Amino acid sequence: MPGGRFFLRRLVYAAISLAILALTVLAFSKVGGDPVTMMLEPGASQADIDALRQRLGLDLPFWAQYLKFMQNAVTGDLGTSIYYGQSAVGLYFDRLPASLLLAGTAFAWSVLLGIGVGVTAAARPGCVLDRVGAVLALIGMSMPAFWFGMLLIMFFSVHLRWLPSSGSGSWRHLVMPAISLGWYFAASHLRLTRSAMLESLQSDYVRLARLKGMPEWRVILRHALPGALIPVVTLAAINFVLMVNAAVVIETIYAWPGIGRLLYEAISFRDIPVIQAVVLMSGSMIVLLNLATDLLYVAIDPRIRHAE
Amino acid sequence: MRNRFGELDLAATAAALLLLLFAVLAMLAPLVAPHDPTASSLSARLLPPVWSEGGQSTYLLGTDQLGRDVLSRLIYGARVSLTVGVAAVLMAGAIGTALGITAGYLGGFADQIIMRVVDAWMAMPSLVFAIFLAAMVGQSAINVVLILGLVYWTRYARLVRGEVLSLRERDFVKLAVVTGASSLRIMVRHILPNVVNTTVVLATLMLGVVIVTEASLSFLGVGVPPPNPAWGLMLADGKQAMMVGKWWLTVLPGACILLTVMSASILGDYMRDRFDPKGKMR
Amino acid sequence: MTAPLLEIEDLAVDATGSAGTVRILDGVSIGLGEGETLGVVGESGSGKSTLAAAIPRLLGPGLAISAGRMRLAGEDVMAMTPARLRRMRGAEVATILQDPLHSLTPWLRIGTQVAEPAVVHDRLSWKAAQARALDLLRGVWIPEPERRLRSYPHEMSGGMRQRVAGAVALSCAPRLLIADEPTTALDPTIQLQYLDLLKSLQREHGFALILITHDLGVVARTCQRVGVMYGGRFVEIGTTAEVMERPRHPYTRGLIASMPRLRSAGSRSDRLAIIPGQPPVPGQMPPGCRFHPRCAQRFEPCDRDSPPAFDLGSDRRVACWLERAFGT
Amino acid sequence: MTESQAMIGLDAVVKTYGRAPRIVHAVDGVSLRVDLGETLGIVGESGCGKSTLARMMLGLEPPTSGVMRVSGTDLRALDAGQRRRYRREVQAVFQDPYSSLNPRMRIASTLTEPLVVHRLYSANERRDRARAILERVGLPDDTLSRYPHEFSGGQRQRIAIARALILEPKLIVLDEPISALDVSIRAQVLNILADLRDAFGTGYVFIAHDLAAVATISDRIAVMYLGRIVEIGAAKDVAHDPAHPYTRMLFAAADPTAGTLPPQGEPPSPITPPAGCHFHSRCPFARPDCAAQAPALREVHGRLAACHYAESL
Repeated sequence: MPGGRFFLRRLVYAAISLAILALTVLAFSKVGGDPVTMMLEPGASQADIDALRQRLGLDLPFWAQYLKFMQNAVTGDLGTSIYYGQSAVGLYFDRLPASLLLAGTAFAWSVLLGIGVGVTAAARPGCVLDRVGAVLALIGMSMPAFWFGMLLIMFFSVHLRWLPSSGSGSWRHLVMPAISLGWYFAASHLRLTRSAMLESLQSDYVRLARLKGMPEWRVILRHALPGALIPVVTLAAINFVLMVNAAVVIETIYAWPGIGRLLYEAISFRDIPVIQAVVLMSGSMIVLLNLATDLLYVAIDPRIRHAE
Repeated sequence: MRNRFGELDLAATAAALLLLLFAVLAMLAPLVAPHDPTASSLSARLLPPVWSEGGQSTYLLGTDQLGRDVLSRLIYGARVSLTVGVAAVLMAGAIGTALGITAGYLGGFADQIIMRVVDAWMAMPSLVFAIFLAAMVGQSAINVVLILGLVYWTRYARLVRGEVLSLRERDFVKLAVVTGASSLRIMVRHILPNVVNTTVVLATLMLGVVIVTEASLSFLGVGVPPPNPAWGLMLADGKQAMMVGKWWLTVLPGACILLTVMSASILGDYMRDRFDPKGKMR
Repeated sequence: MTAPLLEIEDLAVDATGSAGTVRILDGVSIGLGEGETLGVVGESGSGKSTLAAAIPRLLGPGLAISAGRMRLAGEDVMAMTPARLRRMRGAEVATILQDPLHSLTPWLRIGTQVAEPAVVHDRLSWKAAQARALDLLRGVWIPEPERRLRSYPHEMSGGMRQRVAGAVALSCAPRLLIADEPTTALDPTIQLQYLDLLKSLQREHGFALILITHDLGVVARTCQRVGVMYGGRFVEIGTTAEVMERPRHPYTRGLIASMPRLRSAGSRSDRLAIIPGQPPVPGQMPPGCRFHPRCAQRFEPCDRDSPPAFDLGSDRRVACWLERAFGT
Repeated sequence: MTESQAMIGLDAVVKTYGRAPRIVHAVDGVSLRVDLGETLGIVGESGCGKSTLARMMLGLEPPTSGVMRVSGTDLRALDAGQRRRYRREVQAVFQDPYSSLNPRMRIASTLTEPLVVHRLYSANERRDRARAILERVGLPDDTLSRYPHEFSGGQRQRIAIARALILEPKLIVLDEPISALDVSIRAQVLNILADLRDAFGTGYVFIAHDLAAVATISDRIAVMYLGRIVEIGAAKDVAHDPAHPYTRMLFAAADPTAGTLPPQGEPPSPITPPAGCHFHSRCPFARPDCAAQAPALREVHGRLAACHYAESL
């Protein structure tokens, strides 16, 4: 079966990507200098330094370290936080629920708005909604999320005193972070949906559907939309992972106790194992997600299997 | 600049002019900035812009918590943002285009190696990857350029490779092979000139992305080190003052970032419509 | 004489783009009776595909009908409401497009795509429409039609897909079928099969057919009448036999003479008769007769005035000043 | 004729794509020779392998098995000098005039590139040669300083022909050189090709699905079906008196005056070609043993045909 070969190749690619990911993270960590000096009090004896180096395996050649790193990574061990003294992966999972809540909320509104407006705008290019959407999308894509977040705080917390400026615990804490986080992604969903729909609407099969006298809603929803959704759904899935892992500035501004905040703390303390853990976890998620979407497409759109 | 219908494209023209203005201000910063951007004055701390109550005409856009002139810092900040942004985009573009052409035209083992690295590196969220690299190499403007170049070259590589794969199937490339042209000659004479448009458009689109990333890094304290007047740093410094209503320290640097990025983005879209009407690079 | 099914008078189509407004079709007039077949021949830029899109009034972006009258069975097509137009497109004037690989929706089953028009226009239930779809697939000689109902387009060959497009077109028993280069993308032997299918469907269903092509051979096999287009106008219209054997317009004559023939196989020294120059590009149309820069017989009025269509009787019209000069 | 005169010789050449179980037999055991200065036409439907054959002759793809010889030497055994000579002596013209010219190169660079690659002449002489060859294909001097987008499809194809000729090759492989052109332009290009052949003595391999065009320009015609040659011989013989049932079907389809029955069936998939004679599934004259045994090319009425019953049709 041709699908089997395709499946296998994607699987191998994903495995290679994960290995390169780990190699990259480990190799660049070496650029940062010797972590041991940071972990010990200043003025520690050479014997103490050597002992720690040996305990961490830093005396081994690079390739041996890499193998060990991979071995540990597979078992879910990405080292111990220098600052917290806890497992880095454990810390990641402690913070995950808060990030999922924030990302989930931001994702939901950005997808609904982005795809909804995108489809409507493409159906009638140049209409009011299309123009408004285009301007909002442009601003959304250009405005740094953290600045938008600060403007919201200035207005709703400092000026109107409606919403708490930071922290978590109630829906009122969630509103501003979810809006500022989702803003950029809503814009990106809108733009891609619109352009994918426009392309789909220019195809021969849509022309034929119109020549068959199909009502416009049917042309758009049944003939044009399914093809346009494929790239949009892929992008949305990747965006979700980004919202979970890369909301560093938003979570910092609002003191939201998620993964982004964890990363920010880790930079402040130069807590390298934690930084490594976040980089590796988010990278691996995207690799696995890409694998899943590749395989899913084969199921959705049989043309791909054909083309392989 | 004209659009598809031959009319003047107002948005693109305005964007180009604005970017040009920022670039000129940045270049002439020592001449046009009214104050030394790093000179603090304890007697003139947190002055509002001149049109607000309590503003002084010596500090047109007010001062920050150390009494430094905001206007001068914004002008010098443009210098940092644009220099870092353009340098990083050029670096990423050069690496990405060279590797993309190599991978796409030669194929085989070179392609496998390059593309697997691209896959893996693109999997890391760019801000997270940039933060990771920044935490490793320490703070300096040069390092920020290197970091952003390392983070973003993969996008060029993937796009260029895709382009090269289709160019390779074009008949003029096959005809060059039939004539006996070497691979190097084909890559330089036939492939490269045909991907330049693509990379220039991507570079313009990427300029905004890179500037935001630089600002984010500076905001988080791992980008351009203080006391350099980077826009992201100014935002971070202004956060405390914002909570007590000193809005200009937040609004003004952010507005500069927004305008720069938006201009780059409009210009990029315009060029994409001109050079890539089929929309391969959404 | 019965009332014509389709009457087009002085139809003009304009394209608006960067170079301003460009006339793509100019002064096109045709009449077509029930069950008749008209071949439309032309090169790229002749406006033949624009004509195919103008009749169901579904021109591409930037294109618009700017003048002329168009009547379908006596009803003014230009005055139709959007709802009436949709019904007209699906149920009365059907179209087959050139490219069978891209004209079917990839993610909808063949059965759905063939049944759709019956559900929308004839208000059939999906079940009844599927039954009709099965008949239609059988009618276009598709093997194993039951299985094909559940197939997706990519699972079929180009020839098969073009037959499916035929089934789609016939699903509401149209009175007029417009086939825009239906066989250009097909292999020669498959082309022949498809033309044969079209002819037999026409005998069975009685629709009128407008067959648009660049290939005189296709017209010769299929059509009673043929119209030759050049630069957005008809230069010659008449019965196929008349036009092919006694072409009167210099362009038609040149075209027929320049076709390579099997008869001349293997004779190294033979050369073909040629029409010099290039076909004109819309927007850069020469003044007067659009063919005059390439015409060996041009004379005084040709570069100044556009020739009208001289009626030579027996349904023959030729737009060339020679007809006036020599008398008819 | 002696072997050394053959410009290109193919011996049992096979080209397959893909892996088991989806192997496409694009070219399935083709043997033929192209002699110096002759024009060999190759016809067949899409997927019959004619373009694959062209790519192999041009050294763009190696055969999966079998031997291709250039002036008598195995292509794989060419030394550096012979390979350079091969790249000089065999040129190509492809179907799509919009894809054949580098859009970022002036016509002058496109035309002189082959001379530059082979380090022939001085820059001035190269330009003179480009000008001379342009005149041959009927284009004005100022063409040299222009870019491809300024030309129509027919003009571009003339430029492509000029480029192929500038090295004065012994053989030009033309893969569907006129099928993308407007009907009134095809005759122009065919005439130019015929004139240049007479002037330079160049040989052509002329591949097209337009049988009349192929018949007009070719000395010999090869008919391909599903990767195999089913008939090959003098153009007159093959066109006027086809020996193979497939050739008959093809030529009948090309002749608007022939009132024959339309052909049967579709070409089968090249992944699962029918056993025996590939054509038996569509052949009106097929008999049981046609499905059992593949007919070899053999002499029938002065040409080669691969049909068990060629004489009795």
